Amino acid sequence: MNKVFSNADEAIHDITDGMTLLLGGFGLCGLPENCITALVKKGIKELTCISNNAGVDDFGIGLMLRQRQVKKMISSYVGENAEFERQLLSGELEVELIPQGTLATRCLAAGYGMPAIFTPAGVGTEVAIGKEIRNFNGKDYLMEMAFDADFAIVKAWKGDSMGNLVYRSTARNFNPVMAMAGKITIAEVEELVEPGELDPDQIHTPGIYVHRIFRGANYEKRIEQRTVRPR
Amino acid sequence: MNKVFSNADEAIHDITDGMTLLLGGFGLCGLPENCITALVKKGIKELTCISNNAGVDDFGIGLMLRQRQVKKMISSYVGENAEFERQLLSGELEVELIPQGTLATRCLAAGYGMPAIFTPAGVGTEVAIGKEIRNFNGKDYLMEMAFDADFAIVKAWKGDSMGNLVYRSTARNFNPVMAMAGKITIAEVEELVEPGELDPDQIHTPGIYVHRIFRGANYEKRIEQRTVRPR
Amino acid sequence: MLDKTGIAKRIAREIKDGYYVNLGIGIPTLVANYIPDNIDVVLQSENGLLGMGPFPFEGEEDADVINAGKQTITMLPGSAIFDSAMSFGMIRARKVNLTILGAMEVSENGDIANWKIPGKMVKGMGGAMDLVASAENIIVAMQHVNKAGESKLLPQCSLPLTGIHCVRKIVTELAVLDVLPGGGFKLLERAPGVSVEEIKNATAGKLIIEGEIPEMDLS
Amino acid sequence: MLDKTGIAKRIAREIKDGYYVNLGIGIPTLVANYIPDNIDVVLQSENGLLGMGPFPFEGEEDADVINAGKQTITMLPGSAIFDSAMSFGMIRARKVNLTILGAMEVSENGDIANWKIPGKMVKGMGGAMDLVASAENIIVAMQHVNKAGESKLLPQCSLPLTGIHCVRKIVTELAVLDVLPGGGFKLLERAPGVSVEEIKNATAGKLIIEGEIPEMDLS
Repeated sequence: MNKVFSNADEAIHDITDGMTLLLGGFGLCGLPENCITALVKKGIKELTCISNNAGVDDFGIGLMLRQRQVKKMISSYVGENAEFERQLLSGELEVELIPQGTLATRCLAAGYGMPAIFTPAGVGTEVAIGKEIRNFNGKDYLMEMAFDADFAIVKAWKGDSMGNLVYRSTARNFNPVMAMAGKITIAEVEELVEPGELDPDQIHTPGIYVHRIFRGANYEKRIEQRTVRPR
Repeated sequence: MNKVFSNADEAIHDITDGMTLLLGGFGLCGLPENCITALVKKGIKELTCISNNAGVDDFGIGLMLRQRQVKKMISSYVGENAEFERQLLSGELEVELIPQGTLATRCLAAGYGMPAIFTPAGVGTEVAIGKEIRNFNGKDYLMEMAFDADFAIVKAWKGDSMGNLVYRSTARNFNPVMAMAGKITIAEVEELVEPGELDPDQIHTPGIYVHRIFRGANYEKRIEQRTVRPR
Repeated sequence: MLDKTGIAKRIAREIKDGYYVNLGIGIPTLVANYIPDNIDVVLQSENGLLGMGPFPFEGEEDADVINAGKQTITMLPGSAIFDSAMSFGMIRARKVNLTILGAMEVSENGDIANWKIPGKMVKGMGGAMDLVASAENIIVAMQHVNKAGESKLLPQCSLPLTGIHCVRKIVTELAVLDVLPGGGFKLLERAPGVSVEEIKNATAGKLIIEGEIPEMDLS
Repeated sequence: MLDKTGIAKRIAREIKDGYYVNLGIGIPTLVANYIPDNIDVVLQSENGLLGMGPFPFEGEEDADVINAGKQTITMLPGSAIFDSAMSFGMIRARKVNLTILGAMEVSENGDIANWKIPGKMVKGMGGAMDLVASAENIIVAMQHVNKAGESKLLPQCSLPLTGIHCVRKIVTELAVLDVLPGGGFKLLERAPGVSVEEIKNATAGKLIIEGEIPEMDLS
């Protein structure tokens, strides 16, 4: 069992045109920066990217959008991104907006082997169009399907060579649920340690869900909305 | 906000005859020992107990069975328990056996606000009788409903006064999913600490799911199958 | 008439001891500043945090610690971090006691529109659809009329909906209103110096006025 | 003819480097002792552990560290603990590569019965129904015939089922057999000293024999 790769280029080597990728992170927080850089470098195209947000013009998935590598984005909020907006308005980019909780729970469903889940989010709105509605105990729910993605790409704080992952603060966000949902899951970590160095009680993503892991480099960890209070 | 109770008797004071309880633990591991003792002492009856196992004759839920406090057990495996067997065969006790994963996932469903989930467990068996079967991607699944329990009673290793819980080793088992699933959740802990003493990244059950917490006493932590190897 | 701060102050009075509260972006975020000191409230940020604290002091920002608006924040003692599935799990399971969010329109039967304007760039609903579909207690913080002077309290919403039959209370610069289960905006309080007549004129949906309408107490 | 240890040894040869394996109670538990040293295998215990190690030395038992059979065990470096929902989540999502369990009966179309005997006290299915319904690769370890001398490899099961169309391979004291997708037990190997005729006589379900059947290599 060797899950350890030496860098992002090697870890993503078999991702090809037209694939569907789950990408962890919320805003610019907890993004798999190294893998995104490698995907941009590799130049593959026609990707379907499932990620809560689409980055900004010059960071995160925005970098892939700029290279026109993305055919379709599935997100809950696409934020401030001029290139994104241009491609969307020109019809170059297809966008499917889905509620954030639905996005998370469709990942959970995939990771937990549940083909579909029920959520009230979107009942009575355009999100419900074409979907099965079902009433339980007097309340309507939409049936939403588990994601079916080729790769999940996530960022953790620490990981061991068996693929066990630990996240830090709100950089956890979508990473654990996406890590569970990929057919192949690639994790980049700030610190890669030996088995036994992580406390078994404190592992957020058990290694069984992680197929490849590498120590990332040069994390920028950009802040999208730096907000402070006076001292 | 005061969630801290001084002991089990106070924490369970309003559990009454006929209620449905979720009880954490797997075998005799991670059992809410103090609450079980208090329930036995209180002598309430006609309870429906949802718990993976039914304890042994003189420990765990077995103590409640001995007092004939349980009307119905919902479990995946009821193990070695002579009194249980006697009550079952005499018709005093109703038993619903459900697959262990279904038990866990019906708790998860309640804790995550999902009215129902789909699982392949039990398709083609007597467990499927009377249940909706649905095919997704060529595979049949049963629709199973979220539990609807009055109280969840769990045992954790450490907890803080805001109800945040940390479990130890395999004593985690059903405790976190049951903690999420109760209308009212009572947690007993070996160590009760102040807010800020637990690392926010390492909390297994966030306090929002826990309504009452107390420091338990005199944990026996009995071992059901002591198994060792020669040195 | 209230300014944004006044709206936030008035909403803060709806928060009770022990509440877990989710605050949306905009005026709702300001509410945190006016929660009385004598009650314990835990703020949920749907990106995966319970126990959100104030913004950090300059130089103490941590890129890994942000709120749902992507702002740098701090965590209070007793905080807990969790993933997005659990975050919306606890929202769907109604463990969050109160959700406060902004709106473009609210209808007299409690429908809300706050995510999309046809013809404009759509940024997405984020977590709003999940929150409004699940919360048992939703307060909308908004202006009573839009910039064109048109009422935002309508017989029915004209914009694409975020959720249906979900808004319970509305606080605007003019008034506090309940949305009645059977439909209709029930006027509860007037903002200081605002007349019932002004509120009537600014409300396009069915307005229910019973008895004397007191002025808000913001003391 | 194999003893229990022999069955466990033969099954151990089916385990490949990198596999995550769930071992049932009984003979399957013994398999752990014969996993080759040169491959990395992680054992899953469905009560919530990946990385199960051997039983503890006397005096080192920890009541909080048990396996799905409620036995005290140890954890190897790189272990991870999780709750029961995630445990069966990873099972349902087919992250566990191989499940080895015992059976009372297996039918020629891969149905399995191993949890209930009418008229006897029923203890429950535990995690067996979840495991057989979800695993992509199931090996049954069992005796070829029951104590009454009746075959346990049947045209169809007579006992209440645990799961349907799920068993892929069977290892008994007499033979190794595949369950074919279209139905039937395909004989792959004979136990040392066992003839094809003996296997035929012990198999009530459809037995498929093609060409020479080699003796097991247990070296």
